[in-house]
Amino acid sequence: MADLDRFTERMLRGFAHRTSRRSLFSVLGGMLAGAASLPLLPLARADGATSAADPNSGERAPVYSGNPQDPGNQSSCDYWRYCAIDGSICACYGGSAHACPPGTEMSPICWIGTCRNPADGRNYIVSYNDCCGGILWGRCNCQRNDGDRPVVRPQNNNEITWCFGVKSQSYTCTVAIILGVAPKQK
Amino acid sequence: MADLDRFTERMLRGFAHRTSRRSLFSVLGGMLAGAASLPLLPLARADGATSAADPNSGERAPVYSGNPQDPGNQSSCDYWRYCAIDGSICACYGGSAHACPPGTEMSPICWIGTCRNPADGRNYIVSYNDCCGGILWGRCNCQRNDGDRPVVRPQNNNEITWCFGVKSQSYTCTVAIILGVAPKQK
Amino acid sequence: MRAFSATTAASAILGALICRPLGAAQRFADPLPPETIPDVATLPAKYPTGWVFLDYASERIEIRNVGSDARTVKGDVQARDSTTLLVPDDRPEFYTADTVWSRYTRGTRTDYITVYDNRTLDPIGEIVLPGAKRALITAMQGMFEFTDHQHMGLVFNFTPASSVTVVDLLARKVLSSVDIPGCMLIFPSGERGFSTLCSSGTMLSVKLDAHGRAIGHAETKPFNHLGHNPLFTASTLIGGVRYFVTMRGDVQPIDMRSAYAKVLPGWPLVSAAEKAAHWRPSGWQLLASDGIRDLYVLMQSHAHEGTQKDAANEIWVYDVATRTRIRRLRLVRPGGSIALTHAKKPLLVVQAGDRLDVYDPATGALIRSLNLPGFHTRMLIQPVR
Amino acid sequence: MRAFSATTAASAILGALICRPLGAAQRFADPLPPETIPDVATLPAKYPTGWVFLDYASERIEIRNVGSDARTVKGDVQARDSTTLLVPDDRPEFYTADTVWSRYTRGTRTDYITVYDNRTLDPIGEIVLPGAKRALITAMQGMFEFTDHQHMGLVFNFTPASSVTVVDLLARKVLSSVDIPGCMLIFPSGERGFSTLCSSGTMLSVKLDAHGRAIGHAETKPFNHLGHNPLFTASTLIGGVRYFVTMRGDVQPIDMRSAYAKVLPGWPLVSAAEKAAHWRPSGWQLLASDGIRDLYVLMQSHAHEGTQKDAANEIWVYDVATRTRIRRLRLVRPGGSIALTHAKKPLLVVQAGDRLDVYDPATGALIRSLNLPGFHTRMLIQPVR
Repeated sequence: MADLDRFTERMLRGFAHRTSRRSLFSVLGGMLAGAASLPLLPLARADGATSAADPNSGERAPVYSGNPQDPGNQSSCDYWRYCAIDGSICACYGGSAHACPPGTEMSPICWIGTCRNPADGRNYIVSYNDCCGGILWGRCNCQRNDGDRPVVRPQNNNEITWCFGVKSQSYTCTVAIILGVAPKQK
Repeated sequence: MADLDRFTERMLRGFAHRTSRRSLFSVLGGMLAGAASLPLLPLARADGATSAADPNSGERAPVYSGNPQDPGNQSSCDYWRYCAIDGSICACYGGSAHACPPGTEMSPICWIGTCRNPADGRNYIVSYNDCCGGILWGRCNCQRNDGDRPVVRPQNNNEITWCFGVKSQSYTCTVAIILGVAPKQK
Repeated sequence: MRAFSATTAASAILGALICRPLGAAQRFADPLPPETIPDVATLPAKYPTGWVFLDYASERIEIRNVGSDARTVKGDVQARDSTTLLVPDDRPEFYTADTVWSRYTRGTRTDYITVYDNRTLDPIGEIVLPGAKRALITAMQGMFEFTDHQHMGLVFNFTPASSVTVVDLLARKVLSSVDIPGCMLIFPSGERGFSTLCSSGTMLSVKLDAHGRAIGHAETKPFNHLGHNPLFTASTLIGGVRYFVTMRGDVQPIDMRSAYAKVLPGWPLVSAAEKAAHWRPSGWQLLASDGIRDLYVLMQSHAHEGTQKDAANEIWVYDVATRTRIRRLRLVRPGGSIALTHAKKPLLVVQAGDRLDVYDPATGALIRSLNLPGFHTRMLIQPVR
Repeated sequence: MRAFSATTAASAILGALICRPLGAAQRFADPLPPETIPDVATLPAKYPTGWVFLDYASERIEIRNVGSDARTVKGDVQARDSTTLLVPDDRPEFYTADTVWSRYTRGTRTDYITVYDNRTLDPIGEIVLPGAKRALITAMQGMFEFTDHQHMGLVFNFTPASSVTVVDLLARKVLSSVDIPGCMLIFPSGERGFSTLCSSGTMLSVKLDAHGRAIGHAETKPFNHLGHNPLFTASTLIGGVRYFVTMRGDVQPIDMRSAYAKVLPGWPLVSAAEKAAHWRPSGWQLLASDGIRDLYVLMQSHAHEGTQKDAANEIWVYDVATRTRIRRLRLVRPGGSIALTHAKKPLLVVQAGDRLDVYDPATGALIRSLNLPGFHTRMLIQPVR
């Protein structure tokens, strides 16, 4: 893990100043999955927005995948994929766990977490992509920092607005996309 | 009263399409004091912002004139001058009952109300001027509609953003300025 | 909240570890597949009649499904200041009129109409409005209207001199500007034109040609008693007749079918006894109708000077043909704005504080309740046709 | 609330009518005089040291008096996205770096610095930043800093390629842009230059000439263990030495006085026993100091992976000369960001949820509490010098 990180960091520094944004994205995309440090036990946390939530509310109208292998309410901070999310949940804006709301654009680059799927017991590498250019964020705000690191390691930081390579960098909300199953931990 | 209104309206229509904004302002300014319809008993009302207020709060840090003839907390919806206000109280933004906050601009034209001063028992004509170009409003929101009329009579309507003849028409907050003592009612 | 979530999460984990360390994986032989990047949700070109547009009066305009218990938000479009909405019946796009400044709350002002694609909510067109004169007023009816069979858009301007900017929504261009000194708001009239309420108590009607130029106008006698019993400017259309109500509780129908509006005889909403009990119309978007003959009015008891914009406890339903009240609906929460959906079995939608209550208009039964995150002043409700 | 206010108002009126129908007017022979239009409040050119700038992390920046029980808001300036603040010691103006789009949340992006007049809060100058590359990150230290005796401003850019835009704040113009590949944030070093934290665990220092061009650089050995015990990027300056703390509770001083930063020996904040009890630094702006020798650190017990940005229950105070803890302050509410005012008798200001608690740093006694209307994420606190 440590070696891999060191490698990643050298790569990042090497690439950053001689590649275009676009190619940098793909490079990052490739490395991030590997470079991610992997918290295994999601611990649900949320801010005021959650405590204000209302069982009869449209703000967090429940959104379900319908797939028993992907259980839980995708508009709740407790949904298994959100173990390292920081931001507004797109399912509250007309999107879903993995789709941006209409009228927004998904940034191709992202930060990475690893979350345990309670249904199949597997750990998945989750890509947190920001959706950009829609309305100002504020609804369904969740903050869970498992595996979050200071911005010096940007690929593991959730304070950065990850709106790159999109028309508008104004932040709207965040989705949690499955990249694949996490490599077994030593 | 009715005659005066009719006169005012004719004036308004006559002036509106052949005078510059500036001269229109002064004309309005002159007429509005007369044209105002005069509710005598302020009845305090306020929206959620008030119920959220906190005695130990900076949101509505009490602001007093220090003059016994002008009593009351100028950052509260109950302050006597606010009997026909609709908007944010400038005293919550660094202004006062009659002064805009720093960094905003006061619109020279306004809507009009009449409020009873509990200290001297007099009824005063109050000019509600909007302060414009500062931060987006939202704090210390008060709504009291005594004497408010639909926009067809703009000089008595508090839904209009009264930011005219100023650099920015973006609304920040509203002040309540004494124009003079109201003429005795028949 | 945190303690609670932490506990549940912890027990869930224990569950996973103890009850099915391998079992789970066996139950699902294959892992979940990788998902697509990017992936952006889309909407149908024609929205269901269970959906409504909610105008949060300058924060956002939200498309919400009130016709199902899913209660889901379908999408939002931005709103910066006094933003108003126009939704055509037969084109897969809609329009907002908005105002921005080049430095957030200051700098150069731009008034503009945005054309949104129903399917993607992407801005597919823009019409910049000249003169920085668009009216900045809490979003209300009459600020942005159709005429000419929804080919033209009319934007109300107030500086405080009043005028109307005429826009070709299909060609995406500004056609003209018409001065209406001393008059406020826009009410479409005739095939191509509009009427407006004037401060002398009259209604002025303006007829437009195909280029948006004024080619005729007519003014009614004064009928609007602005001082003591003025018309609320909210209104609803039934068979080409626009119904207004007054602060003291009278109905004022105005026939808008021909180029020049005709003021029809008014009639009272309230009996002498109800008047004595101070029953009055009150609220913001305080009128609705089925478009055929039923008129819905938000009504408040013990009304007095200053309560005219307060939320009201009841909705009274009238048959405008017989001018009689046919129903009285008691609301579970006082309502500020109301609308009827255009579904075959319409729903009555009521904004009540920061909740949106959905009733059966026939029985007055509460069907469901949604919340309105971020709501803080007033709301316009526009059901999908 | 309404019922309550109505009652009080009513009784007030009764009072007026019954107790002094004429008396009142007699008591005040003359009416209140007409007031001036327009009238706009102003502030002193030099703000008192009891005032602080509160950066609501992109909503507004508020000037607040925490030094008196009046607790008044003195003024606000706008903030649109990741807005950061620079306040010079000796000029009656201050600066914000912000980003806007030409159509509210979309359209053409503009990054810019606004120069505000202390007295009027009017924008008296603007410096547009080229390249649409300013970092959009929750407002934090290191995004907008001074160098060259506060004549130059440094703006951190992230696209995700990192660079620094150098600005002449007096001439109000952009001087240069310096690439810092793989490094993040800005920490001024030397007379004219800056240092930055790099993803290889080093600190890179860049020396600038009078035109803002890089004329030299040096990189430390790796000292920042990014995976398991990284430095928080929040820091505080004591006698030219910048103090950082790590997630696991070590102090890392770095000497910034010369052009090239020197990493000084670190030392632990916590004893073995405290480490075992999982006492760790935690929060957002989690460090403060008196600038002389006292270091204040927000500390949390039972910390674990994922709690590093949570509000903390205590503040531990260290003498950096002796490297010993000299005080332990228990907070009445968990704090996320802290600062010390620059008054002769400093105040300890703690953002705790949507409240701002003001303590005596010597005794830990709570002096007063203010609320933070509209607060919803994180805050930076910058006391007036």
